[in-house]
Amino acid sequence: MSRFLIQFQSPTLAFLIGGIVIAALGTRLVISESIYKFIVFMLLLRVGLEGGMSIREANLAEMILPALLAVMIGIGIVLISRVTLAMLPAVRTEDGIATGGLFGAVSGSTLAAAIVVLESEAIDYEQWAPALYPFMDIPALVMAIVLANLYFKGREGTAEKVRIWPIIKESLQGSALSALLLGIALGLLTRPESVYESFYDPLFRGLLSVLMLIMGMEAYSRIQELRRVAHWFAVYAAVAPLVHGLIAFGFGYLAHVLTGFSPGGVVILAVIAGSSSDISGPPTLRAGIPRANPSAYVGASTSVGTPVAIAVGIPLYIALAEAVF
Amino acid sequence: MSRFLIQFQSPTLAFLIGGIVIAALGTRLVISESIYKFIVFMLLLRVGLEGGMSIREANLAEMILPALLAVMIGIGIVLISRVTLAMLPAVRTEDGIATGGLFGAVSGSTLAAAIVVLESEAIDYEQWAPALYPFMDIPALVMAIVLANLYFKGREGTAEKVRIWPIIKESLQGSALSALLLGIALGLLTRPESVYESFYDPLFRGLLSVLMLIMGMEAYSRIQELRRVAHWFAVYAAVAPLVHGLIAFGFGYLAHVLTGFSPGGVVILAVIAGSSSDISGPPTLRAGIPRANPSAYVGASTSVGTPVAIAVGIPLYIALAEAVF
Amino acid sequence: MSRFLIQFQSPTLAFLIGGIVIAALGTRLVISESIYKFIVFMLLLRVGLEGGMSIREANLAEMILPALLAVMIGIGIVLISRVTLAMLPAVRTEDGIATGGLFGAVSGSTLAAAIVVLESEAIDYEQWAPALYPFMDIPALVMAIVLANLYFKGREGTAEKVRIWPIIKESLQGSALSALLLGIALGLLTRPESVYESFYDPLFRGLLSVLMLIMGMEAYSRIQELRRVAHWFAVYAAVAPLVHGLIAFGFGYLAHVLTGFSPGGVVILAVIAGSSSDISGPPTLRAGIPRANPSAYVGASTSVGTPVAIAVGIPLYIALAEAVF
Amino acid sequence: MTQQATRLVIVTEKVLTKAVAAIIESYDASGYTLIAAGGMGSHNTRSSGEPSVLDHFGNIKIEVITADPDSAKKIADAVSERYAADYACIIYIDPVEVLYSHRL
Amino acid sequence: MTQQATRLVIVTEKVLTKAVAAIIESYDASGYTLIAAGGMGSHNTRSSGEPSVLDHFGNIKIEVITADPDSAKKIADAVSERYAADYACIIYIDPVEVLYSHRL
Amino acid sequence: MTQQATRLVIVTEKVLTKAVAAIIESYDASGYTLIAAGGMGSHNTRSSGEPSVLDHFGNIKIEVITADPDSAKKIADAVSERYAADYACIIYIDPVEVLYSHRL
Ligand SMILES: Nc1ncnc2c1ncn2[C@@H]1O[C@H](COP(=O)(O)O)[C@@H](O)[C@H]1O
Ligand SMILES: Nc1ncnc2c1ncn2[C@@H]1O[C@H](COP(=O)(O)O)[C@@H](O)[C@H]1O
Ligand SMILES: Nc1ncnc2c1ncn2[C@@H]1O[C@H](COP(=O)(O)O)[C@@H](O)[C@H]1O
Ligand code: NA
Ligand code: NA
Ligand code: NA
Repeated sequence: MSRFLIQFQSPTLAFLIGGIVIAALGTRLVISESIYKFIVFMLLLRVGLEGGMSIREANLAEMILPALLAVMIGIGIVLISRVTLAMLPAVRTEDGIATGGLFGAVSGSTLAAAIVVLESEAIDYEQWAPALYPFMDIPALVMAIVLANLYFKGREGTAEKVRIWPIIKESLQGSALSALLLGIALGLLTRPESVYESFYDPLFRGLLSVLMLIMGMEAYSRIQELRRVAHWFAVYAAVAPLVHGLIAFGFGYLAHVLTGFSPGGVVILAVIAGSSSDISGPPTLRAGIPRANPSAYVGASTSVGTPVAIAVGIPLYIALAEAVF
Repeated sequence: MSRFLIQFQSPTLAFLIGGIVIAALGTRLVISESIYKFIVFMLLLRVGLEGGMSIREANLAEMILPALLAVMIGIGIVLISRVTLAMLPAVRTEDGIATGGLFGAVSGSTLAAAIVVLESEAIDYEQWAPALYPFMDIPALVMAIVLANLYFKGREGTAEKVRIWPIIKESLQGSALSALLLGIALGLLTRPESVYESFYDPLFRGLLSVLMLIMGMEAYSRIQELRRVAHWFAVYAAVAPLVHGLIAFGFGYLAHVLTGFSPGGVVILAVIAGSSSDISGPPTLRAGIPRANPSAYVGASTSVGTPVAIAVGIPLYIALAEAVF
Repeated sequence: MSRFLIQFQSPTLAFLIGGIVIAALGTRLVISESIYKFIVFMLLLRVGLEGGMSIREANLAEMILPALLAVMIGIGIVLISRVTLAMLPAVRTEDGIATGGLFGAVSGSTLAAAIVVLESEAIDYEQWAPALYPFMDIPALVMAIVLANLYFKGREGTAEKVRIWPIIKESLQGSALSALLLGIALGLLTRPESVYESFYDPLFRGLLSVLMLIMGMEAYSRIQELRRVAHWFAVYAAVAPLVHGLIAFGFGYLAHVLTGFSPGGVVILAVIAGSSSDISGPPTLRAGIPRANPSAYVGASTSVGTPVAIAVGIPLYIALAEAVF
Repeated sequence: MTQQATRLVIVTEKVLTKAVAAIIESYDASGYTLIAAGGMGSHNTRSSGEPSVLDHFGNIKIEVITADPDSAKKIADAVSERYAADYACIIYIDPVEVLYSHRL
Repeated sequence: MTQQATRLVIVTEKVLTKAVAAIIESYDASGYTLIAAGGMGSHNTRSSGEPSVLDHFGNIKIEVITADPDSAKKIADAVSERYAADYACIIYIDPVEVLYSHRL
Repeated sequence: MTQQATRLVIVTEKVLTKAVAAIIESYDASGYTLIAAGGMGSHNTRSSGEPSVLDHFGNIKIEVITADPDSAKKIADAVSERYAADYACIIYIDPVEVLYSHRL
């Protein structure tokens, strides 16, 4: 419990809540999209660089099992949404599936927030753990688009055949994954130590605090959109992050027992499972499931999903890790 | 005198003057509005955070007298403009009142510049002193809008009743005050020390230097607008900052004698009195006194008022403080 | 050879190549124009500040010969293009001249990249060396515009008299030169040490890495434009930077023998000769030689010229300097 | 569903965006489109947001397509009555033919 | 070279920019002009890029001038058929007189 | 004060903004409106300032409302004569009805 209290005073959470509060009070403070995107770039490049530099000597065979788990969890989350949210009578099936896709996908900002907490609590994790991101993100988005098309086909017999490779490519080309993978490649293949230490690393926490403020303001401003759709989206968005995170924690625990996956790595797996995409996912879904209503899935993810994933999810998994390991 | 020479070489002033000079030489250098706004946000958040963290143990009862003084000074500045500038035959009354409102209101960038100088000269001040900002800013804007409406009523009998609460709300929601108050709240209620020390504080001086460059360029580019209105606006803008600052210095001195208000605090009170709003004030006045000509008040404040307040006002009050305390 | 290998792993080059690669892979990562321009401003201000602070005690008479050489080289590069590229039958004469002008002009980002390499290899250079920039940049642009007008006159007898002063003014007012000269002035005349050390210098390498990423992405995205014009532009763009750099190296060597111009200074002279303008040059040429096709000269410079100048030129001149001095 | 309609264009100061949008909505227009603009008129030069970093008074161009020319005129009257005296403003209409819209 | 022509205007979601541009090019239009826009329509409020930092769904206003009114209508049909059901969209035409263009 | 007028639209390269504005002012137009634009025409693709960070050649759309159709044509002629050969450019006019303006 005291972990949660302390957590609420941590910059990450404090700025997130601060953003929600000032948006609720009607602030005219605006941080422009160009700055927002640059911050996301800086954070994910930094996460990637660190991962890339650290895995130069890592045994990447260790990564196979967690990566497989990430794929399974990403697909699983969408399947769960298909038989829960998407089945509710008040919810259009395609909206439910798209929402499941977004919650199966991964949020770079939530991942960065978790890394800051792990680092400040000195909890170790495999340095390739952030690289699990695409292994969960892409399968979830692909699965959602495939399921939606199957649904349309079943209903109308008109859906076209889904081509999977373009969706994967589109995901990899998204700005968040591009920055993360670029960072990994640069860290692995070149010597970016000097700029990492003088620039990307020192600015990491501060930029994250600004990003959290933006996410908070954004969360509040999207609530109105969420109100226009079925309340089930809000319910799903509040519950799903924790359910997904705990499921992933369970699988991660299994990997810990089987192959020695570290507690910190298990937390990261849980965090990316509990997070929902806020940058790259929405446009991919807008193009892949055009009939789904973006107000439903973006509203659910940004307004409720991400705050829950950060404010409740991250401290929960860390507390759990300290309890069970 | 040598203080002024040294001051002119300080980064704050040097960049301000540099901005004026390159603008006068016709530079095509542009720093975009999104960067400008982000810098203002970073500076005021930093000022707020520091204040908030420091006042956790402060005796806020001490703040009552200076806050009352700030309110009085803010209102007084507008009243003075009403019976001076606004009375001149060449000046439309509503333009004079609006200009008084802007000069009664407070400039976040001037405040930040003063804090850098105080810190580099190791002059102590009460950490809540920057929080005097809204106590002067809001009453001044409200007063100006009320006076303008009284004037219209007297002239035409048509003005609507002025509702004061919306003006206060509008002021508090402005981007500069939002950032400052958010910083205070985060500093007071949460533990932002890690990001303060790794991010907001180290970047403070550098970002201020960029802001000063922008203010200088802006000052020059507004002079043309100022030229189109009565010359009295330029005269007022050159004299008023120092008159207001000295009046505030006098009241601050009184508070020093009565309650031990620190010399640094007195300087800050003088600086915010001498400053004129450049971010939040103009739109509030544009909405509140739509018939006033923005070229008059924005031109006066940005082109002349702010450079005088920074280049002459800040070193003047510090020199005075060293002389009288 | 191993210098080149190491160089390819340096952040400067690694980010440049990284940018090319992710652009080729179709990334949707975008760093906005406002951030790009701000980075260029920060880098050139930093280069200028350092130069300005260092030359306070320098013997500027030393600068005369290298400055003369810079002027000669700038003009010479354009003359060379006039009798090579612009003479080719597949190339419109005005396009060839404009391209020569752009390659005679100087790139601030290439200069910044060279400075980072020199500093990290602890190679000394005269602190006024970056100030050679305008001495090469402006004559090259003026020369290109004059030559183009002479050509039009010869062909049609219709060209107007070229007025040179407006071109010089236009160049000096460009954003890159403005920032560099402002930095020099501030460094020379004021005391910017505190912000230089706390802000401009620590961020220098990191911001350069971001800029290199942008330049890489930009290089790739311009290749298509380059494809639409004669292949000779690509050939010229690949060869000219090194030819120009080596010519300048030769002249610099002469100055070394005659007046003791330092090896690092010679490298800088070669780098600015080998670089081609990417910010201020294109608009000046667009206005000065409106009939030239910007796809030709911008494409040649951005897609091929700058990558070659950075990736091959800089290590080449340093290796040469170590060999001959 | 080709349909004759009236395009109403209002160019005014950015600060009025919300107020004008509210007027438009109050007249039951089916929608509107907003475009950032700069310009020059009787109230001096205004920037398009680019040059002057402190320009709080950039313009906005608001376009409303209405099936009924009268509602266009009513919106124009309401805006000009309330704001035109004190703010930069120009308003014009232009007949267009709507080829597709979700509703009009 | 004054010439009667048709101005076709499509306001839709920014994500469709490339797709709509491809359709326009496939009908051999001589060019088009793109303008960032925000708006309100049957699909809720959309921002002009300014307020909401996470707005992936800003609008774009695409203008195409064609010499032949038919090709304008064909482009409109192609766009509305393929995208109008699922995306925010309004399309209208307006006769104009072209005073200068490199080709039409 | 409803008044028939001519809307002149010039889409050209951003570098020409000042020059075209000067021409417009020299013909005593009462004002003009500027809008950032991108586009495709005979001079290849131009960006709207968004995608390509080094794009110095974005477009600008300039609109001028004139009471007198002739001054619109004169402005168009002056611009096209001086710049159209070398720069990306399209110019058209469109009759509109001005409902409000401070002066025209
Ligand atoms: N004749 C005109 N043609 C086009 N736009 C105009 C014209 N006059 C005014 N405007 C636009 O309307 C805004 C307000 O005009 P004004 O109220 O005259 O200052 C200007 O900033 C321009 O954007
Ligand atoms: N009546 C209208 N007038 C002007 N623009 C409209 C109108 N209706 C819709 N729009 C624009 O078209 C976009 C899509 O409309 P909709 O498909 O109805 O959501 C809106 O976001 C507006 O930018
Ligand atoms: N047919 C057209 N329809 C709409 N805009 C056009 C058209 N042709 C050209 N433009 C615009 O005018 C600019 C210059 O065209 P151009 O001179 O043909 O390169 C283009 O970048 C477009 O913004
Ligand atoms: Na997830
Ligand atoms: Na004040
Ligand atoms: Na060169």
